[in-house]
Amino acid sequence: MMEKMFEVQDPVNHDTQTLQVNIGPQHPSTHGVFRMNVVLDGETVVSLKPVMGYLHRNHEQIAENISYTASMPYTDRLDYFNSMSNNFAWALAVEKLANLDVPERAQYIRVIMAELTRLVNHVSVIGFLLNDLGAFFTPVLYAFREREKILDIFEEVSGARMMCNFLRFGGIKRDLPAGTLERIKEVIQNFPKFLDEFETLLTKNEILCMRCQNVGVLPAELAVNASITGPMLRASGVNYDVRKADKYSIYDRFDFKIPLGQTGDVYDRYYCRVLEMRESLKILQQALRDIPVTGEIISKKMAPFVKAPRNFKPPVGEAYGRVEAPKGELGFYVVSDGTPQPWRYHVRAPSLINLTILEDLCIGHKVADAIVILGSIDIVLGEVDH
Amino acid sequence: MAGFLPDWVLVIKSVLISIAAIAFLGPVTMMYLTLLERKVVGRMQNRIGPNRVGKWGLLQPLADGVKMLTKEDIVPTPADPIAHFLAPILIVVPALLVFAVIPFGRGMTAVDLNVGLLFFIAISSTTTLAIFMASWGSRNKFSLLGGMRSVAQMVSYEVPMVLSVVPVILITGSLSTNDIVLAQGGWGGLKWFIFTPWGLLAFIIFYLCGVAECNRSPFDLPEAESEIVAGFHTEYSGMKFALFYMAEFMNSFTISALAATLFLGGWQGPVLPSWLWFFMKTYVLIFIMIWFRGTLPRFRVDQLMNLAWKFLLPLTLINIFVAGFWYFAPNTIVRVLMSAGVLSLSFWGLQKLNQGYAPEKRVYQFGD
Amino acid sequence: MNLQEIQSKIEAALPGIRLKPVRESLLIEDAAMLPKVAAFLKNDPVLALDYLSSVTGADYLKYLESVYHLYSVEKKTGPVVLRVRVTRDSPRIPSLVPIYRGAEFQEREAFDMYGLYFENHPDLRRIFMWEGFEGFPMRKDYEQEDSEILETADIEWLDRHGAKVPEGMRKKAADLKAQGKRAVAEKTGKSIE
Amino acid sequence: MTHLYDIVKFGIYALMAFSVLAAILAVTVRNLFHAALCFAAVLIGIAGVFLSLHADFLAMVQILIYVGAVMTLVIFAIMLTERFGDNSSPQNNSLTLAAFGLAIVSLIAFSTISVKTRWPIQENAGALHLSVGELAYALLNTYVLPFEVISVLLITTLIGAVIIAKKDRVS
Amino acid sequence: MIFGTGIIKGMLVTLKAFLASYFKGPHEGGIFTVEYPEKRLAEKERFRNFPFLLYDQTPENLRCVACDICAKECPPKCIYIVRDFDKEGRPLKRPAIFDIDFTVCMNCGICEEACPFDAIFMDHEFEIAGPDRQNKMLYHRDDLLKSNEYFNKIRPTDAGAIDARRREAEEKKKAAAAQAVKAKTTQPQPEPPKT
Repeated sequence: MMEKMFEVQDPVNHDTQTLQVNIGPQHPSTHGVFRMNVVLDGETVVSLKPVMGYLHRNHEQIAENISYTASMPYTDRLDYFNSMSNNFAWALAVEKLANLDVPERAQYIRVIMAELTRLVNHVSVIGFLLNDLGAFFTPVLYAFREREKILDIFEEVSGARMMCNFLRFGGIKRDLPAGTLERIKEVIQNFPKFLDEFETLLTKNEILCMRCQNVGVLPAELAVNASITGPMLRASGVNYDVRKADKYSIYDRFDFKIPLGQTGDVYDRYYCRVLEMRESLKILQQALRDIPVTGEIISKKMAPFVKAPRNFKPPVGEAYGRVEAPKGELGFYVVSDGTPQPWRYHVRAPSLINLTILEDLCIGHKVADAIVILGSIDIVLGEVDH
Repeated sequence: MAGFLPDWVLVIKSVLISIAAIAFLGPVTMMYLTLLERKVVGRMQNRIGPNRVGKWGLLQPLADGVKMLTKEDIVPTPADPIAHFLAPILIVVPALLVFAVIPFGRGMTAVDLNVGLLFFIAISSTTTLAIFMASWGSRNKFSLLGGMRSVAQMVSYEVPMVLSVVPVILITGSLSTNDIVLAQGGWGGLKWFIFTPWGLLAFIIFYLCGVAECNRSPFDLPEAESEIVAGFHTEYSGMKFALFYMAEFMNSFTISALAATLFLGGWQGPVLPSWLWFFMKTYVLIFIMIWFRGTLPRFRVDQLMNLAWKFLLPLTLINIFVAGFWYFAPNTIVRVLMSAGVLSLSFWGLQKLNQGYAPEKRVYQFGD
Repeated sequence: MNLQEIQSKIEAALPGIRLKPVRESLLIEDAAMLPKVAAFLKNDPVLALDYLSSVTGADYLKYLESVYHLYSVEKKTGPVVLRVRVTRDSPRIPSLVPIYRGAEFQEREAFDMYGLYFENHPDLRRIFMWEGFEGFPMRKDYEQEDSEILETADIEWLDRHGAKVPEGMRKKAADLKAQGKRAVAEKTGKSIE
Repeated sequence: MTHLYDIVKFGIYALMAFSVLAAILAVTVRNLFHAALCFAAVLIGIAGVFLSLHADFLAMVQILIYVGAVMTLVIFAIMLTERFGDNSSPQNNSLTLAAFGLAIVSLIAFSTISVKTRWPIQENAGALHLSVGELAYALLNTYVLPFEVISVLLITTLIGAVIIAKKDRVS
Repeated sequence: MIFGTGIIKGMLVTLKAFLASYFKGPHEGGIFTVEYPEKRLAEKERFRNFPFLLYDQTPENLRCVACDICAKECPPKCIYIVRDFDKEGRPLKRPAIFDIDFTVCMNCGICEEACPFDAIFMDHEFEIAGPDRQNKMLYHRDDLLKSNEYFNKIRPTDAGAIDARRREAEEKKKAAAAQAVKAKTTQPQPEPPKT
């Protein structure tokens, strides 16, 4: 009856004019040169087309013209936050190709370094996510304080903080200097204390919960169908982690759990990363306990090629090595034709593939949410554009 | 010396002195507030903050000022020249005007209007015009979005702000800021309104709305760097941008000063000189604003509006009723308990009503 | 489930399909059958390969190739690799996006780099290169400028900017121009089967 | 002190002239947004005049209500409906002559009325400082009925606006 | 739970950090920024910046024999070597031109690994920013030369190990040479070939 009383003669349709806005490539919170072609109706996102390629340098073409070991430093520059796990994936692929064995001590050092990069990556990602939410750099700087301690260990071990170029096929480049294991133990001792302080600052913060809960919900079957991997997949409740699925290197010796979310929104992705950090700490403690004190660090078969990497000619064939990088499943598909240069070299970049569903997540949300969802997907443009 | 001057010169002299004081005080507080903010937020983030220019970075504001002056002032070609040019001026004028009403110390109020408080609220509501001109004038999509957001925010936070001041006027019976401070003079200068239940609630609401009014931290939607670059002052550079920056900081100073005057007894204090009390209280409130900026993430537009209309506004209305009851009830413990009970009940009730915005409990399994 | 069992399972389910094992992967002779095979592998309760890890283009001089690595999320089983070969002049492959949404960007990358046209792909355009770019950079016959050898145009530019160009380079650029060839980086390595 | 009064008196006349000029500008200027700004200048001018007549409560309320709220909504409406980018369409039409004639006639009518009628002016109007307390007392005691009727009117318009707005979102 | 508690707990964390910055040391939560130009962090021994060529006593006797292995191994191909010839045109075991383009080099350290003659190592010196990209950043042989003492100063353990290995190889070679000379002198006259 109310409707009848207030019948408006000719209901004028008030469709407001949609606004086409380019967010990026030069924008404070697109994590690098990444452009989103967003069409807005008022504040809500109507359509969002990602545009990439600003940082494309044809990494695969470079790798096909240089020797296998020479492309190891280039893998540092793929996902420049986790150079050690990029090296790990490339080393695994070529070891599968040339079926090399890796001595015990080298395996343990590789696992320790990979898990340390996972800590660095997750802590920085949470910091950047909070930056997109508007916290003025405080979480980032707390995260970077812890990241500094781990980068010092990388510099001590490999010579460079971010571009480590530390792994070689069949082992690692050089053994750990004296005293490094104690320093790693010390970092792992007070990392949980920092994590608890970080959680009191963030996890129960009402504004963060309001901004992140039920925003950008990713259903489980869409995640699997869209080949999403890493914390995003597990936040939607899918129990899939390459460390448990492939049991590569010596990950089957460590007992650790895989945290799984329920709804798969931005908040679950944030908290799954926090829980994954706690699991990595468990792995690191076990690895530090069981690491053999001495032992050679590179397999016998690679001895002649240490001084002359260009002579290393893996047998003809192809291999696909993959590793659970902090951003997802990082895979290298390499085809060898018996010459020192690979015939085909392909990088399966998790950041690029995790962006497939960016538009599905953002449609219907506000502009502010689109930025936060992009932040929770955690992309690095070096890997997206390889 | 003043004896032989004709009286009309005396009037002009006193007016000029107070104008000069405010014209000097305003920008200088702004400059050193920027330094204070950068130092405090730095210290919160385990870093030192500017310490290269001058002893502890004390000359840093000067350096910023010179930088702002020498920076090239770019006006985008499609911009509307008049609106683009006038906006920064029209945003600084109310920020400076409002200083006239603030009681800095006993008898140190520039202009003791008997509608001081209303003057403050009226003048600070005209800033929306300047923000409209800035966002419309620069013909830029981001600034248009920023302009819309900031005006919507200002309008919706002005209502609870004005209503949260009503209990204070109701109890003191006058709009003049000086009378309000005098009314808090009891118990040796410690009978502040904040120690009454309705005063505490009104202070919290007034302070939150004040932070929203000058677009500072948890409510800094309009110039949300991470989303729409810099909101309505995207297209400004050089001295014009400095004026926007100055207006924001002067607003934060005056809002804190007024909150101190209304609820923390302005210059009332047991021993120390009156102006020292005033500045200490104001700078504590400014520290809290900076503390917000160093810690809290930002609200989203719709959450911001809901907080104002569905949570703060009903709370202020109930608070006015409680203040009314407080005015007429006899001065006994029953009055205190009754009002505190009603207020906490209403706070809890409203929070239940807004349950949609409370954080959900999340459970995480562990697969292997 | 090794390769033979999978091959026999597919041949049983899709009669008349021609499969050839190539280096522990299954080559589907007729490219058009790819979506059927992928759909079968995905919906088969035993294999349940519902996760397409990576799509890779490759160039073997005589033919272009597209390689698919499939995994199962529940069963956590290892990669089942499918392979499809097309000639250089008709590089048409049916797209897998209707079955695996994850193939969207990787197929666009394969198109951008190798020129593999994926039919009924929702939005097949270049992913990394800008719109006006011609040619497919990762193909073995892509003429990539060799930055070591200078051409006459480069030498003129250097002279204009007052750089000192050694005599040897000037002579090499002149006779390159005489033969009308471009300074192209030669590709190393020989194609395998 | 007399010089001071002359200066102040001259200031008030300047203020009034400014408001009239702003009013004319508000009507004639091409850009709709500039017209709105000139209108806001007129309102501030009027508040200035109230101040000069020592009605400071009225001046502040004028600024708060008109400039703070009404102008904001007017400009909001302009910004939302105005096509972003191009200048507004020309405003003049063929009736300028008739409008000018009507303006002159109404000017003469109002000025004669305001001069001829004997307003109940008290002698010491200048000295009467109307304090806020007396104003409040008058509003809530002697004139409480009109005050309540107006508030009922405002509430109904408020509810009407909400319903219309809600209808749009529903449809 | 009341609405604001999470926020207040979070703010107490930042307040604790604010107070700790005045009273706590760098590792217990206080300020840990090192004010760079005045105070510097201790350098890690394996830190690697741009490469340098090593000479033993005087800049003349370079260890580099211009074998071009590092130029072949270098991933971005930023090393350019031309062998030196003496007056008669016979090739010498020293490079006439040894250029490294520092704008291309990504200090990955592969040249140090691949060099069989311990001639090229990664330096620690990182304050080499220059105003001009073309000429200043192309380092020629003489700009790259650094003494063995410098190498021992910046990388004591590595340099020590390499010097020990070289000295040992030296003795072995000298012993072998002495032994060869002794063998040649005591060896009887070679009999004429049996007809």
